[in-house]
Amino acid sequence: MREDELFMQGVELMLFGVSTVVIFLSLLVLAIGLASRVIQRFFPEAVPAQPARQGRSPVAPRTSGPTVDAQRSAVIAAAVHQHRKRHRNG
Amino acid sequence: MREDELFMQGVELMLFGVSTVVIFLSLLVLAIGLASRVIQRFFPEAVPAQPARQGRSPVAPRTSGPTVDAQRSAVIAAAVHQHRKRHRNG
Amino acid sequence: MREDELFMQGVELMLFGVSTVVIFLSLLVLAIGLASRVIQRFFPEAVPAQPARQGRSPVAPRTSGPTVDAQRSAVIAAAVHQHRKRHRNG
Amino acid sequence: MDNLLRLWDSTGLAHFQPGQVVMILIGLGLLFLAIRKQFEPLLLVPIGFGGVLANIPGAGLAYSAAENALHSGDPVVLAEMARVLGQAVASDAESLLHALGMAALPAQHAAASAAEAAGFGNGMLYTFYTVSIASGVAPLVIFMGVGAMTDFGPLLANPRTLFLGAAAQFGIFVTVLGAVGLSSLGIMDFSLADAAAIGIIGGADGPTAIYVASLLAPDLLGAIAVAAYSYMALVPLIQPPIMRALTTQAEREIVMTQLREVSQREKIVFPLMLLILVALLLPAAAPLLGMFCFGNLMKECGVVKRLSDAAQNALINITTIFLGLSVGSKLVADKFLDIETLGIMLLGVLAFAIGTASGVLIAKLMNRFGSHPLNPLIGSAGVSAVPMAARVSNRLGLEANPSNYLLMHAMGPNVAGVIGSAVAAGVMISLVGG
Amino acid sequence: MDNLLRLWDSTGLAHFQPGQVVMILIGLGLLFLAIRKQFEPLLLVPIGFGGVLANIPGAGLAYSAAENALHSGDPVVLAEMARVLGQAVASDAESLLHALGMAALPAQHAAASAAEAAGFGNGMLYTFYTVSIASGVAPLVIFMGVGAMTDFGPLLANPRTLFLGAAAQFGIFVTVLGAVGLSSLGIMDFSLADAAAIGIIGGADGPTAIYVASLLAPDLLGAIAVAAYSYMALVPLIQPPIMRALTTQAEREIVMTQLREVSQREKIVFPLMLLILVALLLPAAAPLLGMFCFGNLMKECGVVKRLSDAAQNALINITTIFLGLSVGSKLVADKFLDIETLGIMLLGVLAFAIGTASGVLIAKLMNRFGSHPLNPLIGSAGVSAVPMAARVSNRLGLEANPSNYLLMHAMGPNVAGVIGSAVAAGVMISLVGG
Amino acid sequence: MDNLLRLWDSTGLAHFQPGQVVMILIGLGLLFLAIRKQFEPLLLVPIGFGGVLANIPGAGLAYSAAENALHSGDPVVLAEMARVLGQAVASDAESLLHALGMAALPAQHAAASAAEAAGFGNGMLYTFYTVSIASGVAPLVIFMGVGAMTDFGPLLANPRTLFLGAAAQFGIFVTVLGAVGLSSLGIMDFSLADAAAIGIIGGADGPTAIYVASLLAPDLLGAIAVAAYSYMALVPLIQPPIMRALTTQAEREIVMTQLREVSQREKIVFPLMLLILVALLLPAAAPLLGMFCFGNLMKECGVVKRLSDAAQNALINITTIFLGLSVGSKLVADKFLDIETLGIMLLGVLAFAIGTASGVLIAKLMNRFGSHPLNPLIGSAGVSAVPMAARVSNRLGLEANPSNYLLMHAMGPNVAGVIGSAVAAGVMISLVGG
Ligand code: NA
Ligand code: NA
Ligand code: NA
Repeated sequence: MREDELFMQGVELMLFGVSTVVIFLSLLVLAIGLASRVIQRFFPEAVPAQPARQGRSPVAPRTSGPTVDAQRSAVIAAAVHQHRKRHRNG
Repeated sequence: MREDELFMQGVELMLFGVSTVVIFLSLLVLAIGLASRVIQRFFPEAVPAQPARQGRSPVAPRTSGPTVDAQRSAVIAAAVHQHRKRHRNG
Repeated sequence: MREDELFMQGVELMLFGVSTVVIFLSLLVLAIGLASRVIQRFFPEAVPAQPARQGRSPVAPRTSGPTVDAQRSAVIAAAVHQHRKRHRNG
Repeated sequence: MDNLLRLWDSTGLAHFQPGQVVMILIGLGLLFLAIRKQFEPLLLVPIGFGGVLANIPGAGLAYSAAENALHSGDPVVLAEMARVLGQAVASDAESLLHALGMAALPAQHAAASAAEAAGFGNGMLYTFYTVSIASGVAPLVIFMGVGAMTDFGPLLANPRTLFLGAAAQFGIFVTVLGAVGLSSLGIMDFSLADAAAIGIIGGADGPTAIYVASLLAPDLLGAIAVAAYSYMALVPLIQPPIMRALTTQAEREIVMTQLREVSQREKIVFPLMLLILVALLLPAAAPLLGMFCFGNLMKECGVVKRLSDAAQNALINITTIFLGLSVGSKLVADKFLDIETLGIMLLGVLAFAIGTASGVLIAKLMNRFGSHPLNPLIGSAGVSAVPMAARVSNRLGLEANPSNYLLMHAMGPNVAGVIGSAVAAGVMISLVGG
Repeated sequence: MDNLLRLWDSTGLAHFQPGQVVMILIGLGLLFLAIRKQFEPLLLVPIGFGGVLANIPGAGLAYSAAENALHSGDPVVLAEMARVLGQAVASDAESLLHALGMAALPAQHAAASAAEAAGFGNGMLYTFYTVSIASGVAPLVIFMGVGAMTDFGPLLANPRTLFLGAAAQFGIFVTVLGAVGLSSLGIMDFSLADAAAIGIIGGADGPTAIYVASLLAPDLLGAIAVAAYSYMALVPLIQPPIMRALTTQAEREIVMTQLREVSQREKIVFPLMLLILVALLLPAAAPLLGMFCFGNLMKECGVVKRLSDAAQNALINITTIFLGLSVGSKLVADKFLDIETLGIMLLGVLAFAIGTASGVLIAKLMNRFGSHPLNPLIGSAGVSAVPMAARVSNRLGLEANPSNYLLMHAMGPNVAGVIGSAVAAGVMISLVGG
Repeated sequence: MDNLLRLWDSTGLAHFQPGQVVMILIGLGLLFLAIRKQFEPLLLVPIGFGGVLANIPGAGLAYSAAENALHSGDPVVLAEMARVLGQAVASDAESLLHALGMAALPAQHAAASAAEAAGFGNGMLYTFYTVSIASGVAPLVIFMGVGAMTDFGPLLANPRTLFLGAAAQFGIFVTVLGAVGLSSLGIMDFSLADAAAIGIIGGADGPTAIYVASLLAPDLLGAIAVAAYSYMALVPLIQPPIMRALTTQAEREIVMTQLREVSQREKIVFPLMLLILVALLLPAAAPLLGMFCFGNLMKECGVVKRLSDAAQNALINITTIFLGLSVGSKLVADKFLDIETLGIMLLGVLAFAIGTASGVLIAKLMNRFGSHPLNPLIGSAGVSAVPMAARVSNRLGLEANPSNYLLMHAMGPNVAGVIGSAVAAGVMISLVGG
């Protein structure tokens, strides 16, 4: 009896939880879209805040040394690769 | 009745407050003067602690970027101005 | 009566204390020796962690400026001295 | 279905009250002023954000466990809380909240225990407030950091400017009178303690205002802190017209003699001397001025650079974050949206204006009697609002005479104003508090 | 002789229990993984060390004063504690410990007072736990710091990736179901609150997991935190096989269009918008997401660099030290060495796997309908585990096509996953807690 | 008129007692020594300043709310406090203060509540003391920071020097004997716990002394901390004559063989090994040595640089500020100006002298039996006082032989002395405390 009840509560929690997460993030998608359009149309910035830095992690490294280096070398490797490719193609 | 009393308490607070502030700071003026004279006469420093930096804010900036820059450029402007003035006079 | 008892407790505390400290640190000496041998034999490091810096204080200075400078100049003086000595001998 | 109701009940939408909407808009407005207009952003960003957080309906971030229990509206909990508070079992939440506010300490502790037992906890901002402001610690730590960033050199070189710092505190006391006057006329309802706390806005010094308000009028703390920091940010707008109206062009052109150099020993002795004077005359100002002097001594003595750096950076920054959020917790609708807040805002700007005027006028007076020339424009810097007010003096001096740099001269009254308002705070606390 | 006995009795050797030996070995194992294998060392070094400290026999570092009094075994103290707890005077320590755990708040306070009066104090780690975790402060402060380190640019440039962050939270809820299922089958004994806390492991976000566990299942906090951080460190091992199994070579080769630049204003508005949405819909997530948004706003607004720096450095580092040691305090043998812990570890890896799979599958689905190409490999980054999971996506993308750099594209779902699991945490807290 | 009296009554002048004047002068004296003579300024600046603050009459910064209520002298408050403390209603403040000190915990809490209800609050320094020292946290955090700054390389290269660190703790225990001896002779009135706390001065390690005193003899904490830090600063004066008297010129000229390099792995394993040994033998030392080892592990493991930096900088500096001020709060006249303080100062210097002598003598002894030459001058470094004592050894070595650099060799016993006195502290706590 009690066990079944617990399981049903779990099912309910899952259903409500999943739907809330999806609804919340969907609304956020809408809000972002709206805000972007409003800002880009009515409050554009003269100069872009920062140049987009391709390949830079948007989160400051929370782990120490090695991972950061790994990331950096990945970025360098990427740059080299793109450079070569361009020259091959051209 | 009560309102008048409150107002009288306010008047009292003002009188005591103003006099305390004035007396306190006057004593501080006297104390500074005394201390300066004692130190300069009996405990002079061989070398002055720091050269006086004209135009530098004595309080480290509590606000960020722009104000500091504003201040710095004001200082620079001042220096330029004084330089010109001296040459004009001479 | 009570005073003598207090004194005897002090003596006891001294005896137990001294022996505990000596025993503890002796065991630590043994443990260090054992660990060093095990690590050096079975888990040697390819490259030593840091070059031994002769004369560098192993504790980051907890007091400010002057003492640190004193230490540094002592180290420099030492180096100069050894240099001279070597040349004198050679 | 039950869960669906519970889910809906758990949304904010189900509970939003108009006051909360207004307060969230006010919070966002403060953020706008802080970020876009650079109104004292270091404080107003956390205060504004804290204000938004405090008014999220159903989250109860600014309430204690007992308040959260009462806001829950659960009848079982309400009955238990009524029992603990010695009220009729059928009391509604509002009357119980009132009873809680009036209750003696033991009853309050009992209510807190009952609420905790029922699964309610202190809101996050309430916790921050308790630890940082109710304990008195955060404003004192900030004051220590400010002390560690302040150079008393200009003041020591020209100690007479202390009188300007004294004069500019006149606004504080006139404002106290104004506040009790409004009460006497029945327009507002400020106690003497409230009036004293409101007056301190005129001290133009954030941590002092928060410290005094936390002791004398915690309910008004939100409005007082917002007023203090807003008007400090508005100093470049508030002061110049007053300064121009009270001075002639000739006075504004006065060039002051350059300041002498001050030795390190004088700078080390100063905070100790100030401390001794506080000990002799005004112990009630000892926490504020003691920490201020301590910070300054750490800076000037030169042998504890590590500690001085910590006081000026990590410690003051961390404390500012929590102080700001905690002040924000006092921006809940039922405490802030009140005619009293309007009174505080009006009295606050009055205090600034009177302080500015007094400083300028006393400077003119001193100029008549002293041997050295004194530009009256530096009088306004005596309100504190470091270093904004000194910059305003400098700017108006340059306007009148493009080679008249008053910044260093104005720093004397400027830091004197900090001491002056801390002394005024001590008077208030010793006469009104306790 | 008496003293000699007392001395022997005061050694650890006299009191070591097998469970403590095992737990110390587990603590050392965590240290090994953290130091040698670099498993989330910032958290696992303090957690592992705290775990060793917590299990030092006789030191009682992880126990409250009352627990230490009961562990002492002193019959006089036991009798007094029994009296205070309303138990039979002859009760043994174990039954009194049980009674203490069950006691109402006033009885617990009385027991604490009695223990203090008898000379017992709270253990060091217990103090750290009370201040940092039980108060809820430490995880929130860490979350603020993480917010101040997060750049939402990639997410704002491609908001659709938020759906991937939503999808990957599916693992959380399946795990809840798994946990209650194990209970229903009588294999384990998890309550709904326990199940909810365990599920959050699948959120792959340490502070969120600790925050939820501290509210819903404090007894399981040690195991949950260890599982969360261990699996976050194991993301490079757990995810790739699942990602490869669910995608074709062609899908993995998909090159995504470059992200547009996002203006600073959009970045400033985003945390405020998120906050408003939380206020409207899910107040229970307000503490977590509020502090996160606050940190992010401090970073992006550009006018409070001092505060943002403090949040990203001094404050988060100091908090991490105490948070880690406090989590370690929950690794005491009698709470950790339990069949439940095994269940938590198994359910945790299940949660990660399901979250990864859901992210990838939804990405494949979205790829069918959207106009822009979407590489399904970035779906797995939706579990959070910032920035590890995004790097895994990048690595697999490069494997399939050496010029396919997915890192920036994967950062969108990656930070979306942080929001997603905080939202899921809010749902749990509002439905299960309180 | 009433207000005028109240104002006068609120000045310090109206309340100054001779003892407070003396203590303020002592505080200023400590500041002079710290700033001018660089006597351990990092601690003695805050301690000295705290001592001045604590003795400001009427401010009550070092007193609890209840003590402040009693000091107020208000007859209504006194009557209420007497009732709460179960004393005759007509009791005077002094007898009530005594009763408060003797009262059981519940009565103390009741007194605190009554005082708060009457509008009295804890003094600022009292709050700092409660949070930082009474909780035990501050000395432990400092110890963690010291651990994170200590390099055990020289000790690991020559582990025999641990014996010197053991030998130099002999002074601790002889001092204990001296203190109980003075009591036995009726000259002073130290309990065994007092004696143990006084002895730890000889450990020449500030945080250890404060930690032990806070547990065993809180009333003597002020004098003990001042003695410990003063004598640590005086090491360059106290040690050399003893060292010269006990060694011959030939011994002082002994050149020691260069130390081998120690691998990082040995350095990582050392703190863990030390921790295990503590767990096995001396759990009472677990808080102190546990935090020390934790700090050292963070430093050496190399993967948590952020945390190690925080422990060595922001955290230790902030803690030092509050620790110092808190110690200063124990320099109130009625607790410090006492014949016992004189006894503590005398016994303290005795402890340093005996520790120095024992270190040197054991070094001479070891030199007879060991294979490698050992310069007895490094024995004195075993008292700790890091790194001052090691520098003294180095200086005397250079005096005897201008090419004899002992600094690195002396660092071994120097850091061994830290461990030694923490072990001694553990013995004291487990035998005397609790
Ligand atoms: Na002012
Ligand atoms: Na997540
Ligand atoms: Na020692």
